[in-house]
Amino acid sequence: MSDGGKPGVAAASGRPTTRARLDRLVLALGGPVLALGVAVLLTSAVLLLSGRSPVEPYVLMIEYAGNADIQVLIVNQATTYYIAALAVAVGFRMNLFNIGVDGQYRLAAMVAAVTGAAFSLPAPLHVLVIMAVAMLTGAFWAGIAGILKTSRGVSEVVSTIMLNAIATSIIAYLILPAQFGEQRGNNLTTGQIAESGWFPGFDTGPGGVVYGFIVVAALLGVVYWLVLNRTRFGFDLRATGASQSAAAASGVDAKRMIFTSMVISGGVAGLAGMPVLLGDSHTYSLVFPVGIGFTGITIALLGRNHPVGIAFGALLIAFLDKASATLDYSGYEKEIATIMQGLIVIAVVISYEAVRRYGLRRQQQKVGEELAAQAASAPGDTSQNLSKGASA
Amino acid sequence: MHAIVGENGAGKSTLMKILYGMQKPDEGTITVDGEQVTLHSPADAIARGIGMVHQHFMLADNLTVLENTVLGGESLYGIGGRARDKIREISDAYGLGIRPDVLVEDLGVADRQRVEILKVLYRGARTLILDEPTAVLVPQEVDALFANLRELKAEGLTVIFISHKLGEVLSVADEITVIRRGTTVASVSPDEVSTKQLAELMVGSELPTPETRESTVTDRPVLSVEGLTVHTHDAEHGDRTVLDDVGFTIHAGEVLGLAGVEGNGQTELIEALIGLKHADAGTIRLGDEEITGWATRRRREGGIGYIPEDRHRHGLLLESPLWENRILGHVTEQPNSRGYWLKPKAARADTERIVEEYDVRTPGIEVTAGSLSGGNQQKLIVGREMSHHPRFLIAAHPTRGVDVGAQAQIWDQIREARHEGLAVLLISADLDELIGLSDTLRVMYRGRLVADADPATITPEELGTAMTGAASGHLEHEEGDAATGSDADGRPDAASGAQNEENEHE
Amino acid sequence: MSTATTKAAAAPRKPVGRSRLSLAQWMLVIAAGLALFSLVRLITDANGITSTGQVSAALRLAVPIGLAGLGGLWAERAGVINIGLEGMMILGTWFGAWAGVQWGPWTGVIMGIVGGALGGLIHAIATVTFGVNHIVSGVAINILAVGVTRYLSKFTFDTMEGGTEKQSPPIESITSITVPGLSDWMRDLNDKHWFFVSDLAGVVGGVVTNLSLLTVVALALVPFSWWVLWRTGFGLRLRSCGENPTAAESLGVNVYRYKYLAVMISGGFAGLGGVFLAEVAANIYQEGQTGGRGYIGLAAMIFGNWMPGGMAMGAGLFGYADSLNLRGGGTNVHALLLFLAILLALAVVWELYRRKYVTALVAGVTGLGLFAYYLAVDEVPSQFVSAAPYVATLLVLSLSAQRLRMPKANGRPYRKGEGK
Amino acid sequence: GTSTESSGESEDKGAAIAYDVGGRGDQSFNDAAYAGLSKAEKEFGWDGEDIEPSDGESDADKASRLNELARLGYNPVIGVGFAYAGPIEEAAKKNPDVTFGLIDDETVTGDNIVNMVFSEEQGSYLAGVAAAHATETDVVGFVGGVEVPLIKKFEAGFVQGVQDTDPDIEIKRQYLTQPPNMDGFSKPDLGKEAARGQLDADADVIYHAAGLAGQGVIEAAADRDRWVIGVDSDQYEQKTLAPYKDNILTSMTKDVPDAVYNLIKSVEEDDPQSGVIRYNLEADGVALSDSNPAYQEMTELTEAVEQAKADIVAGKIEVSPTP
Ligand SMILES: Nc1ncnc2c1ncn2[C@@H]1O[C@H](COP(=O)(O)OP(=O)(O)OP(=O)(O)O)[C@@H](O)[C@H]1O
Ligand SMILES: Nc1ncnc2c1ncn2[C@@H]1O[C@H](COP(=O)(O)OP(=O)(O)OP(=O)(O)O)[C@@H](O)[C@H]1O
Ligand SMILES: [Mg+2]
Ligand SMILES: [Mg+2]
Repeated sequence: MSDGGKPGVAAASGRPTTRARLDRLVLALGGPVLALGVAVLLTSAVLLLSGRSPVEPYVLMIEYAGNADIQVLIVNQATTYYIAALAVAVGFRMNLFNIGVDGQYRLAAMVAAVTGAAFSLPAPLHVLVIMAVAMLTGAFWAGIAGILKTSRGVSEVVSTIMLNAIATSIIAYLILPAQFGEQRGNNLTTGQIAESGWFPGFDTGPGGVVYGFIVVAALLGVVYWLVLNRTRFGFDLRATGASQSAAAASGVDAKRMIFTSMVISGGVAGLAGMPVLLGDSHTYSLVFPVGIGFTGITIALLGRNHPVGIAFGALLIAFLDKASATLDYSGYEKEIATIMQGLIVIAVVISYEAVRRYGLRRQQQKVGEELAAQAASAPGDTSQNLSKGASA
Repeated sequence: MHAIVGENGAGKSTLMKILYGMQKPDEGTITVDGEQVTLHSPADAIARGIGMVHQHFMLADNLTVLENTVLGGESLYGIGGRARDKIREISDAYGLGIRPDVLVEDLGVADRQRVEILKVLYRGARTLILDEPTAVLVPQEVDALFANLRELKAEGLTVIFISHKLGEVLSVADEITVIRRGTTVASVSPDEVSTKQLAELMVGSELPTPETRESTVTDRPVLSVEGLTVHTHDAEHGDRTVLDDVGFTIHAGEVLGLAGVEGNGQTELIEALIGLKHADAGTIRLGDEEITGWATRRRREGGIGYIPEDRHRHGLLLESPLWENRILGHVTEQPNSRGYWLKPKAARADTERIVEEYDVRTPGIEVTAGSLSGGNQQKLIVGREMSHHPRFLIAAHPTRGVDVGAQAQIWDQIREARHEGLAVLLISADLDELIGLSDTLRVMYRGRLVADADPATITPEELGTAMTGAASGHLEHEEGDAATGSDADGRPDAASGAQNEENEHE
Repeated sequence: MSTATTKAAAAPRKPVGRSRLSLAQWMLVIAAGLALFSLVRLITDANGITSTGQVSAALRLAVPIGLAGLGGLWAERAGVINIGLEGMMILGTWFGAWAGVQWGPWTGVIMGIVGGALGGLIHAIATVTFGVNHIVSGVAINILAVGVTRYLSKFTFDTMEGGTEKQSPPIESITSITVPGLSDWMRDLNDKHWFFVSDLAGVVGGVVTNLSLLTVVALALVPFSWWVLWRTGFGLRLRSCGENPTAAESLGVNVYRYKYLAVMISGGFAGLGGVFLAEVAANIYQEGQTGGRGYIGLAAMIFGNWMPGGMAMGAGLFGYADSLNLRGGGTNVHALLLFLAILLALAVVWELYRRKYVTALVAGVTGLGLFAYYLAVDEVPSQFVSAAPYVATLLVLSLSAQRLRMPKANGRPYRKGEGK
Repeated sequence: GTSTESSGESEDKGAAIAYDVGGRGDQSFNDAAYAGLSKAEKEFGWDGEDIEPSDGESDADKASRLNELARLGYNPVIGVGFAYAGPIEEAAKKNPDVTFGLIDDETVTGDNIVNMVFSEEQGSYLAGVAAAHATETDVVGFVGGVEVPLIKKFEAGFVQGVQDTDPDIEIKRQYLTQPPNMDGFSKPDLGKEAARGQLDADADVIYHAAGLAGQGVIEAAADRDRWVIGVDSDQYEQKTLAPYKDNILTSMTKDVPDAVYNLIKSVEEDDPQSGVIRYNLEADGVALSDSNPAYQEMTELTEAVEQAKADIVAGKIEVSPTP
């Protein structure tokens, strides 16, 4: 939370000094940097143990990521991850664990693809309709978990795991040629969306096309931050996440909040499939990417539910995903990157925790010192003007 | 019986935790039975016959009394029948009235307190540490507890005892140590000091008492409750009526004190008033408006202030900075927001003001609420609620766990607001506070308002009698009356101890 | 649900903590469920739903889920959320197969448990010592386990005769037992398709036929876990760490030690579930073999209200629905639609009696929908059949009154000496 | 990217394969493609490359993989599975000098694209005929891994083959999972339970098209001493299945190795193939194996299979690729 409290301008004694601000920056950056270092060291140890060069893989990956087309791949992948992670983060902020982002975005992409292919509208409108359908579908699917939680007390962890599997079945059914699908060779698709429904990208020349949806993703991040930190609703949501009982006493309708945030989470999740659908595939088929929701969980956790943190997390994971491809070509096992992902997650959170504790301890000490100083300078000035005497 | 007194944060609990092996001292020695010891963990302390009842209950709700008791001491009597027999034996020996197989969560505070003591006795402790064991008990329960303690003392056990209720301390202790900011400032005998002197030793100032001088009660009703009934349903007890036809009116400038043993419906009443519980029957009116169907937020906006009984659960976001806590509960109101947008700047500035005005001891408003001490947290809450000029204030245990200095401050604030026409519902386990601050007194028992009394004449003991259901209707103060013979639970009465205590207030 | 219940028959019924039902009442409920099943079977002629083969398949499919669930239970009873079960299971499959191939299946079992426990150890270090968010640590372990096992396979299985980088060579199988006379007798009875008797025979037969010794071990672990956790001092201490670690600490319990132990045992159970997959369900290690069973195990545990018996029921439900799906799903699931419709009708009556009209309405509409669908089709499309376990779980969860209660301090960080 | 600096022509780096989900070791077409590559490696003396996909990747990743392989100088570059259709279309345009092979898809074409498609339904038809002759209970089974169009082709051919032989035979059909859940190709225990279900229902010949999960099917059938028909390669010869080989009646083989080898060879000989190449019964692209002596002994069966094959080749029997 230390990154949530931006120093206030008006605050007098509450305003951190430059030194304190620097302190805080060091604390905030120190964690991740330290963690990355530790993760790299541990991975190197694994490499050494298996008789490989402990350094070369990194060099290879970094070199490989120097290619423009790989950079585009990384950015595009990060865009998708970013949205999925935001969806997860909305839930986390409320202490809701939406494991269902995976099912939500797949179902949403499927339904949106069917809708988008069914008709054609002028360009911006077509895209907007598809996005709206995706959001609604995602929201609906998450809403089921929300309703089950508020009305029947079903744990969202269980219900979203179930809903993921059910979404798989529904998609498998709907994509049959007898329903909304078409068979193309050995593939099943939902038909091509007309060009008016494509989201134009940024052509970087040799690197390829960066998804235009990255703009939407960035906007989502801004909106996420604004809503959470600058609106009444966001305050209520965070309060509920911090303490459900305190939020209830403060006037938040906890059940409605749970439902609302689940729906919002699902709506955002619905957009996670859009970069690929609107920017690349223009159809939903059997080869549509899967598992993004789960990666989203990792990234939300890495980014500590903060939009900027999530952006870094998404880029980092996307980098490991894409740049690790080169390891294969050079005779290294690509799994090194997976191992490193796991290690990074652990190392990052451990260092976050260490840094958080350190910060907390310092804060308490400061409070304690201040108190002692105050008490020493003005002992017992509190009850002087009180008369006393028994009431009888 | 050795009492330790001191302000909040003086270091009493810390000292005791060190004695119990839960924290490590940086310097110094501990000597038990003439032998210098180093305690690494509670296990070491237990092995040396030290037992501790903590300031906060150390009980696992979802385990039975038996399980809570044998935990950690399984090797003594097993965890089955033998342990159960032993518990019964101890319970009978000291009249603790323990039922081994109920879940702790189903117990009231007094019973929990007894379970805590049982835990210590079960381990054969020779030295008992009791950290504020009486904070949540009514006088009769306190008496019963002291009777138990005296029995233990008679058997040769040593009791170390911490309390903020100085009268209590003087009545039971054989020796008193006063500590201030981590050091011993005095060692006195109870015969030599009065509560006043003791308080001065503690804080360097006089002991305040809650007292309401002139009446400010008007005839303008602010809150009227009629026929309020609330049922709950839970799996264990089925349907229960927790509030049964409750009705009262609080006028502008009036403090209505509500006495009652915890668990008799006060919590539910508060929750029904603030809108956390839905009323199954009856009406609640605020001013001219009926608010029975209103949601919590609307009620708060309509001018109900709320000082919750459990500030950690209902009053604060412990991990959030002070200024966000200042917004909590009033997010829709000025200066915290305009329209749908928060105004963090204004909220921060106003938090500064509250910290200043209400003497919240903190180095700044960016620190988390959790890093403040309990008393300062409470001051923040009071400041926040008062800042919105409520018409009606629910004050539940407003000074629980707050030291004498801060207590006086909070009382002052309530009195001041009352003077300006605030209506207050005051609920407190501290009967002195209740009597001293209230204009009208009511007693709640088993979800009903069973008695009323005049705070000008009533004594805590008389009130306590009604709280246990032994008296009802209008309570009149009778000179020389030593309350009733025995209380409703059939536990032996020990009113004489309380009598002493009362005298200290003169 | 009731069939699932019967499968948990070997599990103790008592652990359902404060449940107000006595043992006899439970038996009655189970019998009633089975009778209803039988009735549905007679009406629909879908004899598969209680056949011996069905039940024994359900049992085999339920075991890995149940073991993962038990793992979850041990960890969460000590206050540590273990979403890393999946990863620990993966470690179990790998280590189990790796040792199993070389030194025989029982060594594999041991090593699988050790592998899972290693995963548990990492989780414990992260959550207990470093106070990391339990979910993060679990997610990380899941990622790590995938990477590590894949990486290791390239150096081990890939170089073995008959193995590849994704697959181990075959492992010698663990002995299966069939209770000689009883099994055949039950099968005969089951084949008669009599009301109730044949169904009961199917259930009993399913349990006594072709039972791997590892299945026996797994089944025994359910009551054993209950006994340890609720009937020994060790279990009491362990549970106290999940309810109120500060209280436990204040009584001299070394909370860290118990949490470590619990999480490692938890990993061991998950690892055993993995071994079961590698040695009994198949006889090879296979990349991706666990396929999310760790998560399902977690769901089964929540379903079972953090109690071994309830968890076993949940695992049984999953196993049964899975086996329905795999064994000629279409017609069987079709028959179960009727079962569900009847169940929902009963729920409507009950809710009406309790004057919960909205719930009754929702249940009624759902029930009618199911019934209409039952009438409208002859066989459920295979796509939906595969969703059956999940739909059934959701339905059962939302129908059963929600009295879920997780250990109070579950998932909360704990620091020695910092309790209030 | 840096494709400008590519200079594949200077030395012969050989061919590369990009796998589909499952990758090497799937004992299905990925492995088969690798076998073709190995054969070519031996013959032409270079060291080819084979690259696995990562989980949940998109078309862009696949295209990037193909481009990278082309950039590194591999030629031809072969994508295994229809998932590579879109990416190959893209890569082929970008690398006009490189030949791209695409297995199991003919929806995208180009001058430098070679579509290698197999008539699985025809081979499966023969499997159906064999099953219909081998059954004594008049119940046969089909276990498909994941219910996707490709596997449905197997089902369709098999069913038609059985029914054309004896319409009274009951056919049990079971899929293990639904896409995109590909567990049905990798969880042998699912295959085992599904097979057991069919065996319990008296099936005595089971045809599987379930990749690795099929091992469970084979094990279950062998356990009860019933027949099982393998798929993709001759599973009678597979080492991991040695304990069960006697029960593997035959296998419906798909000659991916040769298809891959042929393509590589054509490129090596500077006469690259192009366009759709259909590997059907006629071209021996699909076939029934006869390595199990027990199979060879069933003369009536083998004759019927030969007859059916002749009829299909002659066009007398039309096998539908969809059920
Ligand atoms: N390690 C430490 N060093 C210095 N000060 C500390 C340390 N840890 C906590 N404190 C300070 O001690 C106080 C903790 O308050 P605590 O709740 O223990 O107070 P308390 O004595 O119980 O007072 P109250 O009666 O008001 O609750 C805070 O002000 C906190 O900042
Ligand atoms: N290790 C520490 N270093 C410095 N200060 C500490 C440390 N531990 C506790 N404190 C602080 O010392 C003070 C003594 O707290 P303690 O709980 O002992 O007070 P107390 O006298 O029991 O107060 P109360 O009456 O509220 O129970 C608190 O402010 C506490 O936070
Ligand atoms: Mg204290
Ligand atoms: Mg305190």
